[in-house]
Amino acid sequence: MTGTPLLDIDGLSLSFRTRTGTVKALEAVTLSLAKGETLGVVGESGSGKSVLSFAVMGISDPAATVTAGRVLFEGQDLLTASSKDLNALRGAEMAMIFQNPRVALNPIRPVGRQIEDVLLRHAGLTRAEARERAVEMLRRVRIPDPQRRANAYPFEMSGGMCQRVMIALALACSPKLLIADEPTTGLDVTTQAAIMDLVDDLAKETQMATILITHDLGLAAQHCDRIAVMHAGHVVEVAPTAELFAAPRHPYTARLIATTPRPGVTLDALEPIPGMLPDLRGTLPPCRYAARCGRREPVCDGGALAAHLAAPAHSVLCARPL
Amino acid sequence: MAASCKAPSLPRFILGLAVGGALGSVALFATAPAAAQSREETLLVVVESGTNSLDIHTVGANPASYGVTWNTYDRLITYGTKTLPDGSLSYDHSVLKPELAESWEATEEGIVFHLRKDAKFHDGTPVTAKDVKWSFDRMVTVGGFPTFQMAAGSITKPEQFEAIDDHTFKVKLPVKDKLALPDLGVPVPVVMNSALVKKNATPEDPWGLEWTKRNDAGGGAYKVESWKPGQELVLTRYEEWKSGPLPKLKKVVMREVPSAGNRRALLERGDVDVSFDLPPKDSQELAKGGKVSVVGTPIENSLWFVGMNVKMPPFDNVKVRQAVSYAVPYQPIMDAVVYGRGIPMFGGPEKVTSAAWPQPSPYRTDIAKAKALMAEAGFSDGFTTTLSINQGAAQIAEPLATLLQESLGQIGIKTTINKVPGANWRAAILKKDQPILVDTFSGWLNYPEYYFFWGYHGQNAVFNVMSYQNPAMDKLIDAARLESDKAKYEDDIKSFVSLAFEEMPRVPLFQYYLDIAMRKNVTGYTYWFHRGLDFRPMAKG
Amino acid sequence: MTDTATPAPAPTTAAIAPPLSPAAATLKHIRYVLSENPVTAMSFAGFGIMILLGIFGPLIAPYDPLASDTAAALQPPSGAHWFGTDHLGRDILSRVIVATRLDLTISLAAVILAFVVGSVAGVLAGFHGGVTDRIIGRLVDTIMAFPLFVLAMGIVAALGNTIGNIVLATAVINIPFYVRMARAETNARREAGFVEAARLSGNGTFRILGWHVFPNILPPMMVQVSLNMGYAILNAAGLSFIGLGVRPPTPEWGIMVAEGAGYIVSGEWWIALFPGTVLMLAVFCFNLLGDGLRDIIDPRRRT
Amino acid sequence: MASSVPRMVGRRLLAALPSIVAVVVVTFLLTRALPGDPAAFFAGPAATPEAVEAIRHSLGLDRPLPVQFASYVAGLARGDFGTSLTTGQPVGAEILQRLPASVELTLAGLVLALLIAVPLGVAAATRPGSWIDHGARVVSTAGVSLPVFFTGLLATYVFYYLLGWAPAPMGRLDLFATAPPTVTGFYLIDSLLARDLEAFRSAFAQLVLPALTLGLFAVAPIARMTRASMLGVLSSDFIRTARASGLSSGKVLFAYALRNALLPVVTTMGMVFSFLLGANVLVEKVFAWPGIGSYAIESLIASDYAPVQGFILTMAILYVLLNLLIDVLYGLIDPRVRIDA
Amino acid sequence: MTALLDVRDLSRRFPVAAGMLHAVDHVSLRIEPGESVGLVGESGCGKSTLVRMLTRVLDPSDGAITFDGAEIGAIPAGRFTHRPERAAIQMVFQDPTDSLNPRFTAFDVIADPLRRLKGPWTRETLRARVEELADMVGLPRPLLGRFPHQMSGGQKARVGIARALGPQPRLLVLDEPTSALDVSVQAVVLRLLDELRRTLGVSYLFVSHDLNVVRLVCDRVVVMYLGRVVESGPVASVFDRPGHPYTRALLDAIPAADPTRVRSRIRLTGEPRSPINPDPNVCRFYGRCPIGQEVCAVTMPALAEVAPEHHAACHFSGGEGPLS
Repeated sequence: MTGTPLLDIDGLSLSFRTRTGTVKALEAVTLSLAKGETLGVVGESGSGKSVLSFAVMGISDPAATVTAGRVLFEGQDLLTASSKDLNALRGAEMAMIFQNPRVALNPIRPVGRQIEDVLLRHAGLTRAEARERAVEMLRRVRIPDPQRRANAYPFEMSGGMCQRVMIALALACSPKLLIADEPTTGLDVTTQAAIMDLVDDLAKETQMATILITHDLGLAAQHCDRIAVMHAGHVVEVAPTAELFAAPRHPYTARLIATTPRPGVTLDALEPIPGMLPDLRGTLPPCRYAARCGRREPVCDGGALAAHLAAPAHSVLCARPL
Repeated sequence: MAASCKAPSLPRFILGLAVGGALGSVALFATAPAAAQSREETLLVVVESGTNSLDIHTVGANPASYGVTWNTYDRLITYGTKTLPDGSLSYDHSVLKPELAESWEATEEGIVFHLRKDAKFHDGTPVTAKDVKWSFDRMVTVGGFPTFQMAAGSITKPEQFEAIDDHTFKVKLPVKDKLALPDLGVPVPVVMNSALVKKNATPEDPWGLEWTKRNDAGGGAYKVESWKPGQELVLTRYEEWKSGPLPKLKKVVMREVPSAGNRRALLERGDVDVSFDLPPKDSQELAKGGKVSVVGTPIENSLWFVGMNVKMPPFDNVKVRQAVSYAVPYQPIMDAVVYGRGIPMFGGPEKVTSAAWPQPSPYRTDIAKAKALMAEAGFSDGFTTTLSINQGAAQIAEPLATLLQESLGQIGIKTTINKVPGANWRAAILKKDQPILVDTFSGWLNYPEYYFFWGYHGQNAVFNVMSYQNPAMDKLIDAARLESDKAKYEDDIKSFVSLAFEEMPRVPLFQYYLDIAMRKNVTGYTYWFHRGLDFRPMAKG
Repeated sequence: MTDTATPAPAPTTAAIAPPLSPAAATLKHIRYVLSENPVTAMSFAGFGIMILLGIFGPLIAPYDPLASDTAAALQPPSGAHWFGTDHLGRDILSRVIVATRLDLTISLAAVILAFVVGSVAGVLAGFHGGVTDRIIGRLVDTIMAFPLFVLAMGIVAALGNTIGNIVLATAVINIPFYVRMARAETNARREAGFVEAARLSGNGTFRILGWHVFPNILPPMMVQVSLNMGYAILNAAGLSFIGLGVRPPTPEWGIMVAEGAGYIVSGEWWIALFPGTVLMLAVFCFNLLGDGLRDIIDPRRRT
Repeated sequence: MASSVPRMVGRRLLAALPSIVAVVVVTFLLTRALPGDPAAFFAGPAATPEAVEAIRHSLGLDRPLPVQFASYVAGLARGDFGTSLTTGQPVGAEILQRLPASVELTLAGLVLALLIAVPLGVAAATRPGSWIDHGARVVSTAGVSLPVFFTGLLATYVFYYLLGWAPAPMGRLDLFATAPPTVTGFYLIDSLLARDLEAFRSAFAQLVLPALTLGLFAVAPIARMTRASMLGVLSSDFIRTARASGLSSGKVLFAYALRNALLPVVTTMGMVFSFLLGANVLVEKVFAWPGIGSYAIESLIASDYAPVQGFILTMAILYVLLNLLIDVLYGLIDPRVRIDA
Repeated sequence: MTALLDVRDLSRRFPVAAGMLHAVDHVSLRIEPGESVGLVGESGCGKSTLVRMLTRVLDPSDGAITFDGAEIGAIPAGRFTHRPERAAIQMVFQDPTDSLNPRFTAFDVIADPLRRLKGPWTRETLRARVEELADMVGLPRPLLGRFPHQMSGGQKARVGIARALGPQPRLLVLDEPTSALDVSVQAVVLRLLDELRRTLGVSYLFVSHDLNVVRLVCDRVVVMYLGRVVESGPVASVFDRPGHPYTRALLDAIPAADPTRVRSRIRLTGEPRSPINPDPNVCRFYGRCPIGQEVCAVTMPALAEVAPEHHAACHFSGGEGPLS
C-alpha cells in the first residue's frame, strides 16, 4: 500500500429492506486499494462480497440503503456523488465484470456495438473511431478474428469468449479500477485459467487496480496481492496473500483454508465449518462468527468489535485472534 | 433499478406523449371541414340498412330497393297524392297519374298507353315503346317476386305486351282485372333502357340482371351517382327528366348507420336531414321534442298480431286461443312497446259493424276470463310452449314477447322466447312449426280481402302463419274478391272479420306507424305504400 | 456457488420453526398476499360479493327481476328503484343482482372447459414435442386463424343460442390461449432437473405431467383463467348485442347493456350504465384476481 | 441471412397451408349448419314452397354437401369467392373493397394501444409496486373490462352528441369529403399521397373514436405483457452490465431494456391483433364503419354463406400473413431467431 | 468379481441442422461394486449425455449397458421406469434448486421414489422411512415440511441425496453434487457421501469438473473430451502422471489454495473442434493441443495402457513424447 489509495472504503454499512425485516448485509466494512494493486475478496455465499462490489459501483438493488460510511474513489465520495457524476465514472474510471458472461451481455446487440456504446459514452469518439477501438479491444483480449467477431452476438460465442468480450467492454476506457465479480464461475477449468491469466496480464499492462471477488480461495491465492475475507457482512481479515495462508489470524479464515480441497489433503483432513451464516435480520452479536467459532469466550460477546492490526498490513476483526 | 439509474423523466415523457396525442386529435376534431357549399341542395338520409340491388327485378332485391328504383326508374303510370287529416302527404290509391304515359285508354283487349315523346333515359337515349315492351317481357319472365307481383293484376306473359309504334304500347288482358291498372303503378313495372341493358347482357344472363343489379339503366328523376353496397348510395337529379316537375333536390345521399341511437343523434345534431327506421320510442320523443318533425302514417292494411298455430295442440282448441286473446297485455304493449306510434286494435265493439280493415277486435285484457277459458279448455294447470319472434324486428317484437310471456304466465302458459334471426324468419314461418309467434303482415294493395287472402285463406300461404283453414272463411274471402256490389261486399267483409274474431287464430294488436323523422326544413315527404322515400316532391327550405 | 445482489435472507438452522399446519399456513399466506396488495384485496372482496350474490341473489333482489310494470317504465334511479327501471318497468337493480348467477355460471363453465381441454393438450404438446406438438399446434393455429368472435358467433348461430352453446363457443375460442400457455410453460420445464428426477423416481409420463409438471404451470395459468373469465362475460355480452346471446327476458349483464345501449342517446343512461358498470367491475375483478391467485398458489411466494 | 428470410417465409407459408385448408373445411361445414334457408329468404314475399325449391336449385343448395364443397373449392381456385346474396355483389370484390377499412381501423387501434400501453408498461415496470404501477394496472384493466359496443356508444354519446368534439359516426369520411383515389385503400395514406389534406383530416377525425374504442381494449394485454417482460429484463444481468458501464439511463432503458422486452410483446401482438379483429366486428357496427366485420355479421345472421366463408378465409390468410410479419419482425429484433432459421 | 456396470462402445448421436452431433462416441467404462469412479471433462464433452444414458432416461444410439449382468441398454427409457433396475440406479443432481420440484415439500420429494419404486407403505411406515433417510443424510426432521425455496443450498443437497438413496440403489450417479455449494458445505457433503458409500456399499459415478474433489472421493477417474474417453485410470496414477495433454491441462488449471506453489502450466488456446460430423481420423483434441503433430490429424489415437490400469488416448502418452 503506497501513497493515497485509489479506493478507500471506510466503515461502510448497508442494509436491505425485505418482507421479513431488515437485512444488515454489510457492517463497518473498511478496505482500501492502491493503484495497480490486486485485492481478493473471499467469502461464502451470503457473506456480502457481491453486495460490497455493487455498492462500490453504485448499482445496488433499490431496496438497499447505505446506513453509514464512505466510499472514496480518488478522494471523491461515491455515495454522495450525483448520479450524473457517478455515471461518468462508471465504465470510464471504474469497471466491472460479472459471472455468467453469456447473460451479462445484451443478447440482441452485436458485441462490438456494446463495446462501442461504452466508448461513445465516455471516450468522446466518433462512431468510426469507436468501432475501430472496439475491434482493437477485442484483439487485446485475444479474440481471434476480432473484425468479424465484433458483429457476432453473445449467443454465437462460448462462455469463455463472452467473458473476454466482457473484459474488453470493461477495459475499453482504460479504467483505473476493475471489479471482477466471480469472473470464472461457471466456466470450465481450462477456460477459467485462461481468463484469469488475461485479467492478470491486462491489469499489469495498464497499471489497473483489481478487486477479485470469489468464493474460491485457490483462485484468490493465485492472482491477488492481498486478500480480504468476508463473513456475514463483516470483513474479518485482510492480509497479504502469502501471510494469510501462512498465518491466518481469524479463526474463520483458518477454518476456510482448512475446508478447501487442495492437493495433498485427504477427505478426512477437510475440516467442515460447523454451523451456518447467522440470520442477518434482527439484532446480531458483535462477532457474527461467534456462534460457529470453537474459540468463543465471554469476551467475544462483549462490546463492539473493531478491526485491529495483527501484523503490519494484516488486520483482523476478532477478540481472540489466533 | 439502481438508485443512480432512475429515470425521472419517464412518467413525464409518457404523460407528455398522451397529452400531446390527445391535444392533437382534439385539434383535428375541432376544425371539422366546413364543406357546406352543396348542403342546401343535398338531402342526407340515414337508414338502418340499404338496398342490395339497383334493379328491383333481381333475385333477392330487398325492400330498400323499392324506394331506390322508385326514384331512378319511371313507370308508365303512378298514383296521385292526397293530404291526410294530420296535414301530412300520402299517395292516393284512388287516383292514377301519368308518368311515362301521357294518357291511356281501356280497350276490349286491355289497355293502350300513349308515351310522352320527350322522355329520355339517363344516357340520352329516347324512351320508346320497345323499351317498355322489353322491360315488361323481362319482369314477367325473370320469375320470383316481380313476376309474382304482376300476376296479381293478371299480367303474366310477354304475349300480352305489344309496342304498336315508338310511342304507343298495349297491354292485353285475359280478364277484366280491376287490379291490372293499379298494379302498373307499383314499383315493379319499371321501364328500362333496353339497348343499354342488352349491350351488357351475357348468354347466361340474357336479361342483363347481373349488370343492372349494379348499374343504372333508367330514366327516372334521379341518377345513381355512386353506390357502395352496405355503405352509401348517392343519387343526383336527372336534369332532363320530363315525366314530372323537376325535383328540387340536386343530390341525395343515403348512408347506412346500423345503430339506432346514432341515427337519432345524427338527426338531432342536424348532421343529417332524414332518418328512416327509428324505433317507436325515438319517434315519440322526437315528435314531442319538437326539434325535428316526425311524420307518422299508419301503415295501410297492416297489423301486428299474435299468431297461434291451429294445427298444433293445444292451440287447436279455440278456447285456448280465446284465452290467449284475453291474456294479452294490450295497453302495456301500446305504452311500453309502441310508445303510442300505432293504432290500438283491441277493445272494439262486441259485434263487427265496420267493413274496414284493420279494425279492433272485441278482446281486451281480462285475466280472470282468460283463466276461466283455460279451465274450460281443460288446461287449468296451463302448459309449456315456445314463443317465436323475428330477431330482425326485435325492437318491437322482443319487448312485446316479454310482456306477453309474463301475461301468459299468469294463466299458466309457460313460454320460452325463441329469437329467430331476421333472415331466417321467412324460412321459419314457411315451415309452420312455430306454435305461437309474434309477427306483422301488410298488404300493398289496400283491400281487406287481400289481407285475408294471405293471412286466413285455406290455401295456407306463407303468411297464414297459423295454418288456419276453414272452408267457411275461404268461401267468404273468395266471394268478397269477386263481389262488385258494395253492400254485399261489405257484408262479406264483416262476416269474415267476425269469423276471424270468433276463431282468433291471430290476435290483432295494433296498426303500426311508418315514422319518418326529418329536420324542420325538409318538406314534401309523402307516404307510399311501398314504404320507400320519394325524393321527387321533397325539398329543403 | 453464486452470490447475487439480491439479499437472500440467510437461512437459519439455529431456529427451525415447527411448521404451521398446512391450512393455517395457507391462511396466513393468503392474508399476507392480500395485505400486501390493496388492489388484489379489493378484487378478492369483489369476487366474494359476486359469489354471495350468485348464491343469494334471488333472495336479496328487492323486486321480481322479470315482473314488468309498464306504468313505471324508464324511471330514473330513485329511492324505490335504486338503479331505475328499464323499458318494461322492470327493476334494474333486481335484474343486475339476479343476473350474477347466470354470468358467473357462464364464465366459470366456459373457463373451466377451456382450461381443462387447453391445458391437457398444451401440457402434452409441450412435454412430448414432435408429432404430438405439431398436431396440437396445427389445431390451435386453425382455431386462431378464425377471427375468434366471429367463430363464437358462428358456433352459436349454427347450434342455437342456448346457454350451453354460448359456454361452448366461449370455451372453444379460449382454448388456444390455454394450449399455448400450457405448452410454453411445460416446454420450459421439460428439461428441468425435477422432471428428470421424477423419472428416475419411477414416475411414468402421465404421472410426471399430472403430478410434477402441471402443478408448476398452474400459477401462470391462473392469471389466464381470471383474464378469461372476464373475457367470457364480455363475449356473451357481445353475442347478446348482435342478438345471439341469452334469450330474453332472462337477466344477464351483457344483454342488459346491449338493450340499454339503444337508450343512451335518448337520455335513459341508467339502463345501460348500471349493468355496464357491474359488468365492468366484475370483469375488472376477474382481471385483477389473477395476480392474487397466482401469488397464493405459488409456494415460492411464501416465506 | 439474406437468403434465410425468404426461405423462412416460404417455409412458414407452407406450414400454414394445413390450417388454411382446415379453416376452409370448418367454415364450409359451419355455414351449412346455420339454421337459415337462404332460398326462402330470397324467394321473396309470398313465395310458394315450389318457388323456394326452384331458387334453392338455382343457388345449387339442393346438391349434396360434398358436391357443393367441390364447387366451392373450385371457385376458390379460380379466385371466385362466390356472390353475396344479401348485397348481391361478388364477395371477393366486396371484401377487397372493405378490407382496407377494417385493417386501417384495426391497425389504428393497435398503434394507439401500443402508444398507450408500452409507455404505461414501462413506467409500471420501472417502479413496481408504486402508485404508477397500480394505476397502470387499474386503468388498463378498466379498458379491457368494458364491452366495446358499450364504450363505443358511450364515447359517441359523450364526444359527438353532448360535446360535439367528434364527427358524426357515419363511416370513414364525413358526408362531404370525397374519398382519395385508391392506392393502398387506407384513407390516411391515400389522402396524403393525393395531398388532399381535407380528406386526411376528415378520415383522421372519423378514425379517432372507433380506433380509441378498439385500442382501449388492447391496452391491458399489451401493457401487462410489457410490464412483465420489462420487469424481467430490468433485473437481468446485462442491464446490470450496462449500468456498470455508465451508459445513460435513457440508453439503458430504451436501447437495452425495452428492445429486449419488446420480444414477448411482439409475440403477443399476433393474439392481440386477432382479438382486435373480433372486437372490430362490434365496433364497426357501432360506428357504421364500412369494414368487413359488419359485413360478416350481417351475412352470418342472413345465413349468407359466401361472404361468411370469404370473410373467414380472408381473416385466416390475414392472420397467417400477420404472424409471418411478426416472425420477420421478431427476427429483425432478435438475432437468435434470425440465425437459427 | 463381475462389474456392477459395464458399458461397451456406447454412442449417442443427435440430428441437428448441420448434420449429426456425436455427443457420446464409443465410450466404454466399468464400475465395480462399491467403487467410486470419477468422470471429468469440460462442458459439452458428453458427460451429461452419457449420464442420461446410464441412468436410462435416454436411449443410446449404439452400444451396450450391462448392469449387474443384465443388458439394460436396449430397454426403451419409457419402459425402464417400470423395471426393477430402476430403483437400483439413482442419481443426485447438480443443481439442488432445479432438481427439486418447487411445489413439493422435502418430505414429498423424498417420499416420491419410495412410493413409486418401493412399498407398499402405510402412512406411518412411509413417514418412518423418510425420517430415517433424513437422519441418514443429516437433514433435521422439522425441515421435511419445507418447500425447496425455504431451504439452504446444503439442505437442498441433502434432500436430493436422501431422495436418491431412498430406493436403495446399487449405483448412484452424482452429477456435480457439490458444484453449487459453498466450500464449507461442500466438505460436509463430500464427507457424507464418502461415509454413505462405505456404509451402504453403493457404487458411485461421480461427475465433476473439479479435479480436487474427484481426487478426494474417487478410486478411479475417467476423462472425457468431445464425446470420447481420452484417459482413465486410478486417481493417484492419473493425477501424478497424466497420459493425455488434456488431462494435464486440466490438472494445471486447478487453482491451488497455496500461494507458494509456482507452476509451469500448459495453456490451451483456440476453441474445441466441432462435435458435428467429426472426422473419425483426427484426434479430437487436435488444434487445441499444445503438442499436436502431423500424425494427430491423420490418425485417431486409441486408448493405450500407460501404467497399470491406466489408459490414455494420445500418440505421445508413452512418456517419451513432448509432454514430459
